[in-house]
Amino acid sequence: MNDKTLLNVKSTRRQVLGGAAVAAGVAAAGTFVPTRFAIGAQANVKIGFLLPYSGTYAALGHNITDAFKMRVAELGNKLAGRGVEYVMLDSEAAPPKAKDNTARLILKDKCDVLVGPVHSGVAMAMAQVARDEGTLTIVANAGADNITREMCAPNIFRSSFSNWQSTYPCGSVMLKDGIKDAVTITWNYPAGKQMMQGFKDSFLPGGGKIVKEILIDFPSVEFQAHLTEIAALKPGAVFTFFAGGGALKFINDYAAAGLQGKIPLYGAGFLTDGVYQKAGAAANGIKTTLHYSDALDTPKNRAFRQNFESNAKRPADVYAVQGYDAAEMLRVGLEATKGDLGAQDKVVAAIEKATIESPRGNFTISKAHNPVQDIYLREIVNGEEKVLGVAHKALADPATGCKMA
Amino acid sequence: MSDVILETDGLSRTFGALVAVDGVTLSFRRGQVHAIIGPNGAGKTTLINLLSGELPPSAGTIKLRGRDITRAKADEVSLLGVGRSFQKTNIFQSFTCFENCWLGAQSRLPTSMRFFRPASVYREVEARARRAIELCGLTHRCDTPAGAMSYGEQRQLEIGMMLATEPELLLLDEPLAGMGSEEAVQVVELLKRLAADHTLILIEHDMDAVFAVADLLTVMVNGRVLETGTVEQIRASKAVREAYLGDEEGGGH
Amino acid sequence: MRAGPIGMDFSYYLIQILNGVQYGFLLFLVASGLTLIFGIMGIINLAHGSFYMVGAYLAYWLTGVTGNLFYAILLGVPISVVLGLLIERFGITFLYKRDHLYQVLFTYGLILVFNEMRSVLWGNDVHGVPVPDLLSGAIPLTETQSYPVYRLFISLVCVALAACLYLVIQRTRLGMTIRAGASNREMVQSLGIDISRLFAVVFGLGAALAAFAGMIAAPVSSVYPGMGEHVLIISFVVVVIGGVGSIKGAFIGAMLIGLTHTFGAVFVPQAASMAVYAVMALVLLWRPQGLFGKA
Amino acid sequence: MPRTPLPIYVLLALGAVALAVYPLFGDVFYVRLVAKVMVLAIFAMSLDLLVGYAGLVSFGHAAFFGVGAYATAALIAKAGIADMAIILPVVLVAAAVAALVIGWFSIRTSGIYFIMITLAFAQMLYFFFHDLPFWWGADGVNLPRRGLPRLAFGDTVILDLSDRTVFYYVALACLVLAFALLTIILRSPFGRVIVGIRVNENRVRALGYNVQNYKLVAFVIAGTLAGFAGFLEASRTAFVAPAHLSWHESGLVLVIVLLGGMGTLYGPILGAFVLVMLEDWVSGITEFWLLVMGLFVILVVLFLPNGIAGLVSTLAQRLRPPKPDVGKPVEREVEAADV
Repeated sequence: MNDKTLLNVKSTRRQVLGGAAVAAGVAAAGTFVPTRFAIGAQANVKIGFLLPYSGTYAALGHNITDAFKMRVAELGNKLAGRGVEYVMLDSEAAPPKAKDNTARLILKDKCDVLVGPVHSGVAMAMAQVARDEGTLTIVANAGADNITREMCAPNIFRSSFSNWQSTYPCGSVMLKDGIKDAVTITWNYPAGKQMMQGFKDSFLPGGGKIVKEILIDFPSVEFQAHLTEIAALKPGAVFTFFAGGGALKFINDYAAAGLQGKIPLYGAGFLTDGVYQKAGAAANGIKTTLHYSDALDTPKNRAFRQNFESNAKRPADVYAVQGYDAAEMLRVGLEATKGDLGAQDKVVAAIEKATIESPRGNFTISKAHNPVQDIYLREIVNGEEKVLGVAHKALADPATGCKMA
Repeated sequence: MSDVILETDGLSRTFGALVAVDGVTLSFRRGQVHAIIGPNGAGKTTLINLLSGELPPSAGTIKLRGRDITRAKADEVSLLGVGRSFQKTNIFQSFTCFENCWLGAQSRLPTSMRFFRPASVYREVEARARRAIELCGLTHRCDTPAGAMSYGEQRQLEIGMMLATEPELLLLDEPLAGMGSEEAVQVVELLKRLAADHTLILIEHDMDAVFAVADLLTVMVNGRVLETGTVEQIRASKAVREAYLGDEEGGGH
Repeated sequence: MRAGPIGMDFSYYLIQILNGVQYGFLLFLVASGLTLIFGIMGIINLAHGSFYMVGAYLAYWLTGVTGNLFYAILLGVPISVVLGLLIERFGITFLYKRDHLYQVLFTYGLILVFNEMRSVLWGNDVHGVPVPDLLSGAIPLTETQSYPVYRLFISLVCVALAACLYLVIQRTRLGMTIRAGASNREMVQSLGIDISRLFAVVFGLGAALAAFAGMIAAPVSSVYPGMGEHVLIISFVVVVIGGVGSIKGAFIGAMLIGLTHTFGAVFVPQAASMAVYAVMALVLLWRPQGLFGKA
Repeated sequence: MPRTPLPIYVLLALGAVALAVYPLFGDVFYVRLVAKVMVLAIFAMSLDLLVGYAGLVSFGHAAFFGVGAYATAALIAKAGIADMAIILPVVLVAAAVAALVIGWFSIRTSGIYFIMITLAFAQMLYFFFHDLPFWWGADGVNLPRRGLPRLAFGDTVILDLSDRTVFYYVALACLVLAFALLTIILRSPFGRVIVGIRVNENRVRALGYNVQNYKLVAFVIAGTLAGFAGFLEASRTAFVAPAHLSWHESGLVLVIVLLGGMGTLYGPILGAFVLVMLEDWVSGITEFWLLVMGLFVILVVLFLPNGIAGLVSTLAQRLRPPKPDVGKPVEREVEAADV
């Protein structure tokens, strides 16, 4: 374990370079204690993050990491009495590197627990290695349905959502709003298609009609031609999923093309999360569904947001919540065995039974290890996000194909 | 007199607005040494490049042994038995002398698309390469990297490489360029030897050498053929004297 | 499901053509610099797309500082030119006599450095740049269809720039040198023209054009990591189609690709990205050196 | 003609032996990493045949790597075929056909044009696998471990690539075989011609060789070998994604060739080794791995144009009595542009 020194340098340097002051004490306390032997319950728990720290998704990776560390810091920098140590590996959101990176965290860095990726492609590759090696893994964002469906495994949990889950309630919402036909538009990649499937699963059986399904090359953001087409088709509404830069551009283009206010825009929550603040007036009137809202007015959420912002000097978001809850899930599991990860089946059983108290509201874990959670309906009103209510109470992913479900 | 091996009809080549070769009609007879002379920029090298297929002509035709080769590429022309040497030494510097000639000799295999047998098992190629080296007088330099040989030797190798392809017709672009007088003598001797069983088309500035080896001379000026004739005829031509030789002789020849 | 855009009306096609042309104009700004740098300097510059990205991020940053995109452009273009000149002086200079392989790898290394510096300076977030108020409207064409004023503005500015470029290249002394350089590099060198100054001017001009394209496109494309590489590769295709060193070729290639991309996205959405390359392959079948390349 | 000196062969043989015994005592993680290096080395060697020997700077070589990987994945995941006796021929033919078509377009050009066209065609294939629904889209596909290629004789499984140790030794054997194959090809008449083409294309043409045909064949050989490397990569990670064909991958393998030293077959092996180890080391220290990589590439271009192999031979020459200059492999001899 002579790479110990490297890891220390890394952790501290990341704190400085990333400007992430969250739980700096944790990192120091956690990493400067030499842990020559990671055997038994006395040594530190070594947690490996495989998250994007560079490129388009870097902000997500940092929020998940910092919120995770924040939760551990709240617990006195210990999980079930054991110290905590972190290894952070940049996934570069590059699926081909995911298997080698996962192997590195497990085999070289000897991590006890993996906290998983943002990118679905990375997640699938990571889940396969984690399943082979049997390492406890918590997926803290990637929503690929398969992870808790056909690829589900006892040692793999998700603290976030499944793609299907985040859009399924929206179909009913639109029908209730009196919309009879819609155009769907998203990127031509698995996440996009899964999001659309969730929407269709409720919109079509309820009598809705889909006028046209538009798929755009990922990650192209040239929407203009398609918006022109939508304007000509004049559907009752547009349902969409984009995230990050694509979402911002879509919202702006939608308004610039004169469609805002004429054809209502619905979408998965990622369309506006972290985006509406930058989009300004162009985002007004957009309705989305998601398992969280920045505007949730609960004591738990208020405290969480305040705490995160004072630590990280930037506002919390849904990704931070998912990182925070990943730490909470790990705490529940570890406390059941007094910190002994060797008894993995007991750890798993404890997490399966738990009710996680989350800033998003309490949720439980399904047999397939995906959260069973409330999905909120949100709307952007005058540049602010408003929670209109719960679109679907305690929604569980169908977990099709999972042998554990 | 022998029959015609190569002939051109109205051969022209332009580069943008510049007419480098302008309506050249010539015929070259088998077994002869036919020198092409003219001042710099007369279009001699371009003419050689057209004949060897290096450049496509803008107009006119080229016939080799009566067959039209106007559109033939350099490699096709070479396979028809036309070798060429370059004015600027154009050998493989990092190869040995032998390897340079080998590559020339190997081109006469039915195909070089052979992947698994080492090149060295092809005895006939080796024999051909050695013959060429001997002919150009470089046997003692066989295994020297070409880049390490003297300039004169490199010029000889330039010709040797061409000989390794066993051509019938040789296009020689200033074989004496940049040589000292002793080296030049050697190459002139080589040219004389080659003239015995090859047809030579020769561009050369060294008039002594040209007069020593050439059977027939063509004078080119500004891309055009001014006159063609024997050494005596050209020496006697008034037009040539005015356009070209006059200067040279006035210059102390 | 209604089948695609069949039966759409005239205004629909008009808008789609405008969309394609506007995209083409942006590509032209990037590709013209690229083709000039190829043609005159003999340099293959993979980092050219990075100037586009830098331009966009400068637009974002300076718009935030000055409050207006126009001021951002006024300040940003000189910054990009200086950056371009620095890179030419302290980087590209070493590559003039080197094989293309080294140029490719050197500028590939530059891309990585640019990306990481961008990450350090501006982070990895995606940012929007507001359209200037003056140009924020849309021109209504039918009940639901309209065309954003700002996109029209982009096209007009690009037309003006293309015209300027044409006049400079056809009518001025500098332009004459550039034309001569593009058709025969050795000749220019032998004519006693200060070649290192010419190279610097060309590289600076290329950098300025690409950065300007990034700036003016920022409000419609938003600003995101990796935006330069996408534009770079498409611009390569434009240059290949037009022929290395030909501004005219770059223009026609850019329009062709802009329209192909737009209509491809509408008619064959599954193969829109491939359509662009298919067009390139077809052009190469017909003319291996590109439309206006030297044979 | 550049020749590999005997001591190098001795060192290479020792290296192969060292690789063969490494799994017996090596750390599991590094054994995995070495397997990755070997696959990458085969891939880089195939590119070196183009760049270092035939003088064709391809910036789209990852396309064939990806075609090989996708052909493997399609047979396994779509058709449920795990038999190497079927997978391998399909992979090789698919990669060869792709190389033939792309080569046919690209070979007709040279220089900057060639670079851009190979890049553009690789991008086209990237989108082919990325956009068409048949190919699993942007996230790629995970292959079932149990479905990975194996070679069976009747009911007896001889080689099962899902076994890490078996894979390691198969990759090692393939590396040695690829090295031997390319060495043989370079010594053949064909090899002599393509080496000549790199040094001086016009002269080779003037000697009577149809240069285009030789280039095309070299392109196809290199593409096929790259496809084979793609097959190994798909078997190694049980994962295939469009990113395998991305232009960053093409850039990376070009960096490996240059770093190791082009025009030598052992150069790419060294390059792959150094780059992978460097990444492993640097990404443990800082998250700015790509910045380090970028600066590293720039420095190599400026100060190590002949790569590690070039450095080694320079050092060797200093130790030995001075020999006549054999000409730099970097520069091309330029044809006089006479009129």
